[in-house]
Amino acid sequence: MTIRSFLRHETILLLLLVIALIVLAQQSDRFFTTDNLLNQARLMAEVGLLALPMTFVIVTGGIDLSVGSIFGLAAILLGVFWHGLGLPLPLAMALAVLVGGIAGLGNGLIITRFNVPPLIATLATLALYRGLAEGISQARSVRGYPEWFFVLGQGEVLGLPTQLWFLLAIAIAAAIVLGLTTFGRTTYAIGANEVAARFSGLNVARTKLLIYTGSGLVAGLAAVIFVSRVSTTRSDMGTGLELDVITAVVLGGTSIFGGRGTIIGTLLGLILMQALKSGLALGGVKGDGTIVVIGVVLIAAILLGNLLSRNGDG
Amino acid sequence: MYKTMILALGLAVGSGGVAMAQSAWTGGDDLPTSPLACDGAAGAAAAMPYDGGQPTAAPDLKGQKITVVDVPKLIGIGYFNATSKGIADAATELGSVDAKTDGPTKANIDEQITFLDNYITSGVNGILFAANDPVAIAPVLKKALSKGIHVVGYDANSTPDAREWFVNQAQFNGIAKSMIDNMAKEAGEEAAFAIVTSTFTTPNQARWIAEMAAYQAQCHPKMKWLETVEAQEDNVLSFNQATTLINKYGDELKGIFGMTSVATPASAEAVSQGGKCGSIAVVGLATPNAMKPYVEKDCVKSVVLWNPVDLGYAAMYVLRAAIDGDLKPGATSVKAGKLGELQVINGSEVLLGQPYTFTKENIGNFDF
Amino acid sequence: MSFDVMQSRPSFPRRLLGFVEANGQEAIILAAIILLFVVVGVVNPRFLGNSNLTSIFSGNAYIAVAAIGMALVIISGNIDVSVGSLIGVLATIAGTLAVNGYPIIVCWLAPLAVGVAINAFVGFLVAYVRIPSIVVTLGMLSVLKGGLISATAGAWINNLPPEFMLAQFRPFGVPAPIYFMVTLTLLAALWMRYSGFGRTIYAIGGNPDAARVTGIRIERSIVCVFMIHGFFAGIAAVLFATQLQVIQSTVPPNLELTVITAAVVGGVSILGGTGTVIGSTLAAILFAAIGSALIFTNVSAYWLRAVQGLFILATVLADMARRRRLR
Amino acid sequence: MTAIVELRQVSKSFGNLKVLKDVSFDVQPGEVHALLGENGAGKSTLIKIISGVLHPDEGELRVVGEAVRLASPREARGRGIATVYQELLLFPELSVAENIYLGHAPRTRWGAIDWPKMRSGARALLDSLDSHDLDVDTKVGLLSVANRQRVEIAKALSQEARLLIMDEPTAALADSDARKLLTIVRRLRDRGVGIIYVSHRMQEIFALADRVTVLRDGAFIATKPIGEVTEGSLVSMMVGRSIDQLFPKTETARGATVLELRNVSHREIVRNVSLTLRAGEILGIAGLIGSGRTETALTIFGITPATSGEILVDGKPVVIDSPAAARALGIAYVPEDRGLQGLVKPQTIRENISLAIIDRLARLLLIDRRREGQLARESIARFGIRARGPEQLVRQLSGGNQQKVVLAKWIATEPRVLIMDEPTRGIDVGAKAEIHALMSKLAGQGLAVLMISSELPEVLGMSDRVLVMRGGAVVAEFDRADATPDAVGSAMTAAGQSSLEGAA
Repeated sequence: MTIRSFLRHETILLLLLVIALIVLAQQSDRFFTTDNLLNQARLMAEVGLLALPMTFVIVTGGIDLSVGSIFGLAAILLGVFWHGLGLPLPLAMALAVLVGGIAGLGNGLIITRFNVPPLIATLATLALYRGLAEGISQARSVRGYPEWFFVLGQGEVLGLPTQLWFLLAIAIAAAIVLGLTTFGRTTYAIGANEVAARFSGLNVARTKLLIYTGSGLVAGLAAVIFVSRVSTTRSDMGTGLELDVITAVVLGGTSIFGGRGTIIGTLLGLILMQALKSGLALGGVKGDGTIVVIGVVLIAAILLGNLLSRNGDG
Repeated sequence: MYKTMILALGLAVGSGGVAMAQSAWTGGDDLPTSPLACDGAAGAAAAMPYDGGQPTAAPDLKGQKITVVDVPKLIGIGYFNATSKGIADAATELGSVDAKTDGPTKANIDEQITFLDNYITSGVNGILFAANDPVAIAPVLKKALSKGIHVVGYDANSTPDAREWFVNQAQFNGIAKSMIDNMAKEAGEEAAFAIVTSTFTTPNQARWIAEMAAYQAQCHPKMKWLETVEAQEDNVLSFNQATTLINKYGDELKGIFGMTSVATPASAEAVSQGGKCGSIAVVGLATPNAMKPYVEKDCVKSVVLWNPVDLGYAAMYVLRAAIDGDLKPGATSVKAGKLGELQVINGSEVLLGQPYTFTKENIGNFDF
Repeated sequence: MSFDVMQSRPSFPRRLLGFVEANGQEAIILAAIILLFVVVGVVNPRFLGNSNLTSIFSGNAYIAVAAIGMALVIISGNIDVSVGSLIGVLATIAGTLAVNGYPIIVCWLAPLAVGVAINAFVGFLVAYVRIPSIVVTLGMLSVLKGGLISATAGAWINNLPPEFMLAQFRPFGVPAPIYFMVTLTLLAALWMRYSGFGRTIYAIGGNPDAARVTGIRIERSIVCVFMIHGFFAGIAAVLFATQLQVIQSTVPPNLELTVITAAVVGGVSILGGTGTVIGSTLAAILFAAIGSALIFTNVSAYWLRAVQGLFILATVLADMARRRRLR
Repeated sequence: MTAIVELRQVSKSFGNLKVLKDVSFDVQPGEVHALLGENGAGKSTLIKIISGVLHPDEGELRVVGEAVRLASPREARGRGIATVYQELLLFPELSVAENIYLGHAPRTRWGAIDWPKMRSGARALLDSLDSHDLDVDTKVGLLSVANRQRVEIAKALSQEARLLIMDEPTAALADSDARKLLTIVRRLRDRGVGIIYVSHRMQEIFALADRVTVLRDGAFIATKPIGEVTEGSLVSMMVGRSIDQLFPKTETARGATVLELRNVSHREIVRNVSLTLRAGEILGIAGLIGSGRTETALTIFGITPATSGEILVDGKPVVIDSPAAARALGIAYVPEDRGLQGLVKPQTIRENISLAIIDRLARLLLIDRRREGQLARESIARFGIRARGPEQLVRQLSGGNQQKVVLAKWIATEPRVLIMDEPTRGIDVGAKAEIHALMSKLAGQGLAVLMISSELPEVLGMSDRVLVMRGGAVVAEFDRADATPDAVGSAMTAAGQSSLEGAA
């Protein structure tokens, strides 16, 4: 009974996705090819990675607008650590991911220590972290990475794009953590009623801190993968990425008010978005048309979910 | 523990900042410059061997119907509208070409790569591009080459081996010379000037600024470089920034360079609304239509630009020639319809010509 | 131990807090603006020159006007992340009409009407269909942005008739946008305080359940709030479109974030129920002043965003401290 | 005389569930008409129909003799029907005067809100309620619960209400504030206002009401003048059976001291509180709102950690700086505000019951669903939670069953100290008795119970010992035998200074 209602949005989404895939496959015979599908997986890896911790963030009733900026900051610092400070590249990569984590921790501290609403806190750090990226890089690019580094973003492992393995591994881990562990249960409880969670002896502040830190860490990782994919660092990397990420998560059925949402939903939302982008392009629709379609699909999916769940409640 | 971590972030950020901020900043990039001689004598251009890439196993499509996609830096600005028009004109002229323009709504590499990738999958025969980042765009272009798709760049280059040809609208040092010379003529040899650019991360602008600095130091050493401000690709912000520069420097400021087709008209507007027409010269890159009002009332004397419609037109012709096998590595020139023979330089670049200076006399003849 | 501290004379931050509580965020921002003027004015007196003050006040006027509407939306407990795209669309409509020779008054009023109509739809989805406003406007952001580029194919609008250029009029030597900003801010402030509907907006944002049983028609009120917001976005679009001789058909980058930030820094709490439009206008002026001051003090423009971010953070922390005392 | 409001044969259904069946009801001017019934009996539905929130499916609603269909609360207000809701519905960010006049503020000639007139009007209204100390410019968010209630009433009066509906107005009030409120209600009645009064507190009903109407399971049971009923007869009308014992206190053997507080303070809110709590004992804390009772509980539970003093568990000093720390020491807290602090309403019974011991149910961080489900089923049986099953959402349960879920959640932690704050607030008579029985049983099993309540009868009926708090400090202690209503009541208010003899 509850399992069914729990999965209701995901079911709708799956249905929508199947319909979209069928329609898009009709539009172009090049859409439903292994080649294209793997390629799309490569393209959506960064947004996908960011969407996973964002699901946790939104389930707690929060939001993280700064992921795009953390992404940019980590990318820039990867270049700076390696090229500017002359550190070995593997160490620079680790440090870049770590910087992402620290930036996320900064968000978490502002939110938990000072009770600043996440929307505002991350709106501020959106500007702050991007500003740091621009200030540090002085807008210069770092290029000329060694060949092995590109395996991460451009290579393949066992026939699948390398980053897809990362995405899959973290997605599975995220699904298990959110769905089956005490941490996940705490996350839902915080989103549904933060006060009651605290009064039940759950460590609300620590949980949120971990989630925002995780969001930063994954943003750092995504940045490293992205740098590897495009072979260069620039301070404007990831601008506007947060909107794509949030769209995928919300499309996936996670309630913006918190307390509800699943990793599977997020993945479905992500795939639907990417399928639309690719399929419509192959079908001859231009980029601006695709943007409109995604906007409409977002509103329509939530609308549909609302209508059905209201009927269900009686 | 948190304090330590925050401290660590601070240190990381700080050391990074120090590491990157050794040189004074003007808005130029840090690549080597090659300023032209002050009298305009062409430097001895050493003939370079072909350094472009080649598509693998490209089908022979000579004279057949082809589909071509044009992916500019971004869509929705006048400049790329003009190049897109040139491409469409050439496509019509050539007949059997189905060309369309599609691209991101902001000058963003992530999105541009996605667009290219999708079009590669959709099976176009040729790609025209203007890169948001020369290195970042290279992998996806190489992928296109590997699938037998012909790739030609225009406006903003990629690394050479990622495309076959690049249609160069004007060499960086040529633009720089033209800009600085015009400013010296209008504002005087000892003029102090400032620059309004888009963002510091746009490669072409950074390159031009670097070349301008080098050329100015060499040929107009008494001119004074005040500062460079950033104004995105945003009309109103450009206007505000230019106005602030005028307010800050007062009579000291003799000239403003606009580095983009957005910044130049906005700077002209700022000068015009500030009542400084005649006392502050505006020189910049811009499209004629946006500049007509200012040129016509003598607020702006010279607008430097190649003809972007021609640029798109030439790019389309070069692509067709490459597909048809008429333009092969080692060629020294290529026929480009009404533009006649275009010269091949730097190994794999096709030169559009010298930058064009629009003035009151001729600006009425252009409509783009 | 802390007991003793509490009993003694209130510490300085505590008294400052009391000051903010009594005078609101507006006083703080006003103080910040004055401080900025004094400090930068000493460094470079030209900063206080007539022309620079004029451009500081007029340069961000359209943001201030848009922030008024945004303030109302946020006070009512909602948010609109699509306002930047909306302004882009409305500006293009105004320009297209003007170029095609429609009467100037139509060109000026049409964006207001369209803005109201579009946002009536947004408000309908938020209030009656119960989709959270951030979701609706996130969707609208895409729809408007994509639609604009599709419709215009990215062409700029040139050759605007001179009489269309509302923002360039300078009655008594003062640019028209300043009149608009000041008049609209004052009108909106008075209206928020003295009209029944104005108080209703606070009520809805502060306690929607209570508002419902008090007999307030929440759904209708929220639609109205969004329509008013659309109206202000229309005015902002006209000011934006008539400032220069060309109209870009792309959306100004990050405009929605700037507008939201102005409203929030101005003391409008994102939790709904508090804030005034005077604060948001002052914040818009402050941003213009900071941008100008950075150029005047030769601070690298690279750090501009970092400075802005820190500033937002500081004002928000002050707001949280203030609210904590209320709860 | 014409009734202000009259319902004739009104029925209302939600889906298949008929929540009101042929109910008739009327209120005369100058009358206090008490409405009684267990939760779910249909009182709220009836009130909502009269106040225009709901429409009857059948039957008619007459206002001053005229049959009407009220489309909205707004229209009801227009006809002089005002409601003071159980959860106070005010606007924390607006001033007292604005709250009172929201939606019908006095206007100037130009249609603008007339602030001076609004403020003086609000002043006059508050004065008429003997609330001279309330400043009309204060933001409501800064007021106490009792004061907010006065603002609510003033708001109703400002609309020249002819009928005032009061839904559990004293539920959140301490006795002295409740008494003040009763005075205000009587004054309104004397002015000719009709009042519908809903309360679970029998005392008040007998002190105030002129007539009583009892509903049960949506059906009309009876309407009687107050003189014709007794407490017992009302209760049996409400529950449909007689309740054997209202406070089923069983004598238990008291064990060793489990919890001891020595001069514990938290800022200025809790001052030097010392107490001891022994196994098997129920220690009641009486006190007015703001006397520091709940605050003491929150300090013991680690929400607001002690700033000075010592807490000992089993004689060993401990530091309790978070609810998790308290839980680890075997301290459980059933909070005052069930909806906000106790339950995660959108989640299932299973998820709520396991919330506090979720770590213990996990193996390698993964939650053991089987054990979790088993725990939920056992708890449902043990606490008599009436629900469809462990997967039912908590928000669909009645107040009493929700409280049992909270209790089950904490008993699952196998605590040694159970703090119950207002254990029966807003719960109907039948469920109340069940909660009390559970409490007795748990104490009988050796649990140390600390109970906080605003209802004096509950404190006196259930406690082995009673502490009285005032101004953040413990001012008196009574044994069960000595704890008379008079003695405890006067210690709660400052009247009985002499009863300090028992203070620790």
